[in-house]
Amino acid sequence: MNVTLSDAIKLTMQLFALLNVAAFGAISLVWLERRFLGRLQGRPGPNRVGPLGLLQPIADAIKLMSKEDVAPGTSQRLLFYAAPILVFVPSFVVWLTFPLARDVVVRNLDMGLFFFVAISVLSIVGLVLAGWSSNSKYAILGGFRAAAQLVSYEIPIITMILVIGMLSDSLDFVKVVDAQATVPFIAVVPLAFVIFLIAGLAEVGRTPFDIYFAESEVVGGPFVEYSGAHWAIFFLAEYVNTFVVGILGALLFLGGWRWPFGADLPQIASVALLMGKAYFIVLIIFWIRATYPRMRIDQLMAMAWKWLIPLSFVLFLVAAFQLKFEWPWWVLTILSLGVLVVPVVVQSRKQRNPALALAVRYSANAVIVHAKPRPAAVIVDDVVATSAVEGTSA
Amino acid sequence: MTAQDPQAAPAEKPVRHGPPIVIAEEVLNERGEETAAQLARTLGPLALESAGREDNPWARVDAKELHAVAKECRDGEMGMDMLNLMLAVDWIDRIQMIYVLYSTTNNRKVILKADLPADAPAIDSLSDLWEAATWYEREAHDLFGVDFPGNRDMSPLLLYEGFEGHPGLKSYPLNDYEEW
Amino acid sequence: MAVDGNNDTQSLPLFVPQKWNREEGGHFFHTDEGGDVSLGKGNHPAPSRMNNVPGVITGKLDDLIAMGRSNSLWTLTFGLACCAIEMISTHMAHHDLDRFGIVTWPSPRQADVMIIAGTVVKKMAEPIRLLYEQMPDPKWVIAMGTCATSGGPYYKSYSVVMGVDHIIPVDIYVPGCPPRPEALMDAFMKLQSKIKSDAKNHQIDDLSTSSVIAEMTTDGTVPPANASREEPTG
Amino acid sequence: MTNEPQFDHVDMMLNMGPQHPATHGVFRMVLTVDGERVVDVTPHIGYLHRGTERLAEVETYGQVITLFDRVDYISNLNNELAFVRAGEKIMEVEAPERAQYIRVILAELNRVASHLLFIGTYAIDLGGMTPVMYCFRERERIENLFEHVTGARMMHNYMRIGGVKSDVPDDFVPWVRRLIGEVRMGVEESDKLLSTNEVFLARTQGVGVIDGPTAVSCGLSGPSLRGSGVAYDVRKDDPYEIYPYLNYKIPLGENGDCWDRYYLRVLECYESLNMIEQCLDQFPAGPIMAAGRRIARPPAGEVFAHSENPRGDLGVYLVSDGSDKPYRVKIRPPSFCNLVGLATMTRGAYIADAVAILGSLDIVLGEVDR
Repeated sequence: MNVTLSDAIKLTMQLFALLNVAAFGAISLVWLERRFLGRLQGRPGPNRVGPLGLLQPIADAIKLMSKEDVAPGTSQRLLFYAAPILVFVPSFVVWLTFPLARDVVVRNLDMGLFFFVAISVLSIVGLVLAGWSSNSKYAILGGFRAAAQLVSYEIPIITMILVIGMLSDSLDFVKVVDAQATVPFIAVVPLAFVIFLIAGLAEVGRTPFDIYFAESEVVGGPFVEYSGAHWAIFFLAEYVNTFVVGILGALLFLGGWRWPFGADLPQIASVALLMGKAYFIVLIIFWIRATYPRMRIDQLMAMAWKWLIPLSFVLFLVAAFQLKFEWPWWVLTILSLGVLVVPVVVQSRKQRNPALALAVRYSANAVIVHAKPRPAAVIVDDVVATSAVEGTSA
Repeated sequence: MTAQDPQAAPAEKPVRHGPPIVIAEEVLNERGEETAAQLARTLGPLALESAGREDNPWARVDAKELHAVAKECRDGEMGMDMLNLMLAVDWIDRIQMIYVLYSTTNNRKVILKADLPADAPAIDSLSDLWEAATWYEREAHDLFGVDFPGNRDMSPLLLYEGFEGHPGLKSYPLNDYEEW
Repeated sequence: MAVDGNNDTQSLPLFVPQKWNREEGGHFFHTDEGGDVSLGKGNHPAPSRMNNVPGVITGKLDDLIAMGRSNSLWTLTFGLACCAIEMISTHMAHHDLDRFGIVTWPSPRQADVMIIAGTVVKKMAEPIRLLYEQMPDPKWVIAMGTCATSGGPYYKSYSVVMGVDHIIPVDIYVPGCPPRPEALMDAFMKLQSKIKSDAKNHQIDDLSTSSVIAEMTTDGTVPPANASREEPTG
Repeated sequence: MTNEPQFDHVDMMLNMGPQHPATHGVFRMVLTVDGERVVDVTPHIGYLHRGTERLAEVETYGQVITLFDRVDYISNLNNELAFVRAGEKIMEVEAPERAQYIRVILAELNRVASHLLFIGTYAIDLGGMTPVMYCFRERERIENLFEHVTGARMMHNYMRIGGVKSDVPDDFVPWVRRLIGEVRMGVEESDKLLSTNEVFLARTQGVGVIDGPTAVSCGLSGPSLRGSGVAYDVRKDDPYEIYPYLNYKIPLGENGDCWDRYYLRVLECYESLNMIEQCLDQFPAGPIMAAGRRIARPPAGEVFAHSENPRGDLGVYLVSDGSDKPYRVKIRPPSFCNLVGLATMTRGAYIADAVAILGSLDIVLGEVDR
């Protein structure tokens, strides 16, 4: 097909704008995380660098760019420098098909969802390569953990995306958002949103699933040997991925720019609405990071293979039957409410207040020490009764 | 009052002016008497010398029988299941090993002492009786040069490989304060 | 003691206080070639080759980089002793260091500032040296507390290094045992102003580890990383 | 819970070196690792060995108190209490009533501050960022009181053989009562955030199990030993100062895993706060210093005195030769003895568990290496 010069220029401008949106989103996330976590932890967070600390990510970027770039002598230099690229590029290419408003999109593929899934798998290779090529024990451990975790959490995300595709009869983002005009998919099938969020957390490596970047165990995982600009690329890629999970959640589950106000919104308002929803999901991710400790690797694997994957298959089957035999859509809602609400009710019925129950159980077998009566306050005669006897340097 | 100058050879006691040394008299309270009686029954003739203070009786035992006595204290009537503390004291002419045993069941404390020659101090290891002894012995070996045949590994614990000398001994010089 | 900027002989050693030049005592590493490493309190980086070179306009970019560097100092998570507790409470909610963009980071590769918080024991000297060398340039060292500055309350001990500047060059000394969190924050403020002032006469840019250490040794040889350690019998 | 795997081949020697975020200070653990399983642990200590015991032999009794502040630098007042009691025992001096009450109140406050630091750093070891901030906020409040009473946040040098250095300021009692209310709320806050947290329970329950007899033989003491159900607490078994006149509970663990060791310390915070309230109710007036001689010159002899440090049974064996300097001071460091049990607990666990087990022992390197 003949690509005229103007098409090429238009495309490059669009790509450049896309790159800026993604990069600005990631930078704003860096600032938002430190401020929001500060807020949760009762401290102000960065507020000295520029107004409200807004220039803090820029100061970090300048410092990282001007840092000496050290590569360990025993590492395979070529692969060592290829790994950040392999992690960074997929997280940006994925933005090609994300529509920020009805027609604000670079290339609206009709297989948009499938394109996202195909590209986002590539970053696993980058992480493992980074771990292996920097030739340090911690990096290898981090790399293996990353491979195990990301591969096993890829399956639930893919099945959830297929369920959404089935619900909206197409894999095209715009059609998915149009299908949610009346009721967003989070109301239709809340279980899918919960599984998507958990798997998304694991995909991005956020607490409680950040075992490959675990500070206290594997000291930075695959990125332990990187410094300066290369490490900044990994750092940026991680935040871009978080933003991708936020945008995807907004598009697929919260009804993108369509849901509460219908299709007649001007472009700016619909982009703002979508960004609002995306930041809402990102705030949930940061909130989870502040409260939960880290899971152990075998618990993490068990959760993926024993809970998330079977549940997502069941949901997939029920969605398929609903599509084939035209059951009413609320069948899925009842299923997901059954799966989500029942265990919570049973759990709370069992332990009214878990902390109190623990305290009672433990103080039951505690050893009680009873006080002996105090002897009368006898003022011993040879003790000098002045209050402060100075000078005794003993 | 003459400060104990570490440089001066400690062989001859530095002449002391200052008030005469008072020796603390050791009196046992009634609970201490019971424990001392139990200890005497357990040790029998092996106790060369024994006294005590408040509720901690102590007994001096010959170095060779210490392992047997400790085993008897642990398994016997007193049930000393915890080696609370083990230390070495450098009395210039001899090195004294002191073991504080404690029984968590009947809440009694006993102190065993054994004297070792200053030049080649060695005593049987108690690591097979109490697990805690392994690290105490490695530390005593580092700082005082006491040898413990029977301890699994005597690699330096607190000091590093190339450290010459045993800093716990009184003969080891301390850095004087250099005015920078 | 501003270093005389415009002498161009690179071989002039840094300002090394008089006491370090004496032959006996105080030397820590003896290199195989016989030269010994007595790292002075060399906290003034080498004079730069770029001073007053006609035709070179230096200015805003250095200040921008210095502003970036000083406002995002990442410290290495590395506490030795009691001062580490005060350092942690400085990072925590009450005296929040995150306001200045100072975050603790586990890996030396991504850290800029190494805070020596506590007593430097001889067994710990070598790991400190290795950690210092693994940190990429530009890096700074804060000796927190009197133990790190000069051995502190353990000046008589047989196993304490009398001050971390026996091992690595130090930028900021923080007095106190342990220094209060406000003192540590003041140290960071001084470090930030030092970074900005260094950038003004851009001595910092051509600073590389080996050049600094080479100029500090009396005979200019760079000690190998595993220089044999011999005890100062003092 | 973890079935007994067969370790036929060993993959890697992972070195959690002196500089590692999870090792509290400069503790080095070499794990022989088969995949994620830990086959064996060889701890290396001595990176903070400052020779405190040898220095104590060349300093007078007054100066040794400052050395003891720096041995366990998280619970300073408990260390001073241990040495001062040994000094008083050998000199047969009895501190007056009011001084004993001040000592116990400050020591128990220091225990709460030390447990708060434990709760915070243990959450960081397992990945939780927020509990440490709440705990340090309470710790700052306690340190403000210490500064008001003793003049220093950490290194107080406040206790003397025979009493305390100076009397407490007048607003001490109301200030401590208000402080107890705030600190109790802070402890409840981090308790609610962490103790019933599903992921935290999954990471700590059933991990690093050690049964009573092996724990006693390894010399464990304090909350680490009481986690295995052995009721050994120096305040109860060998009561000192004014502990016999207080009634309190000693919580015991059920199956000696990381969760029990953690939760005992949370319960001990509540117990200590109750004790301080009782002390404030019985707070007597009177002198704060026994009429001792100017320079402590104890008679020649040996004495062993121990007290309940937040980490365990801190003992001091004092040998005096009649001069004004101790002839030999031996410290029984609870963290040093708790580390002996580390290897038996960590075999067969995961790497992440090794970090959790080390954290649950709550070691302080200043005390381990002295």
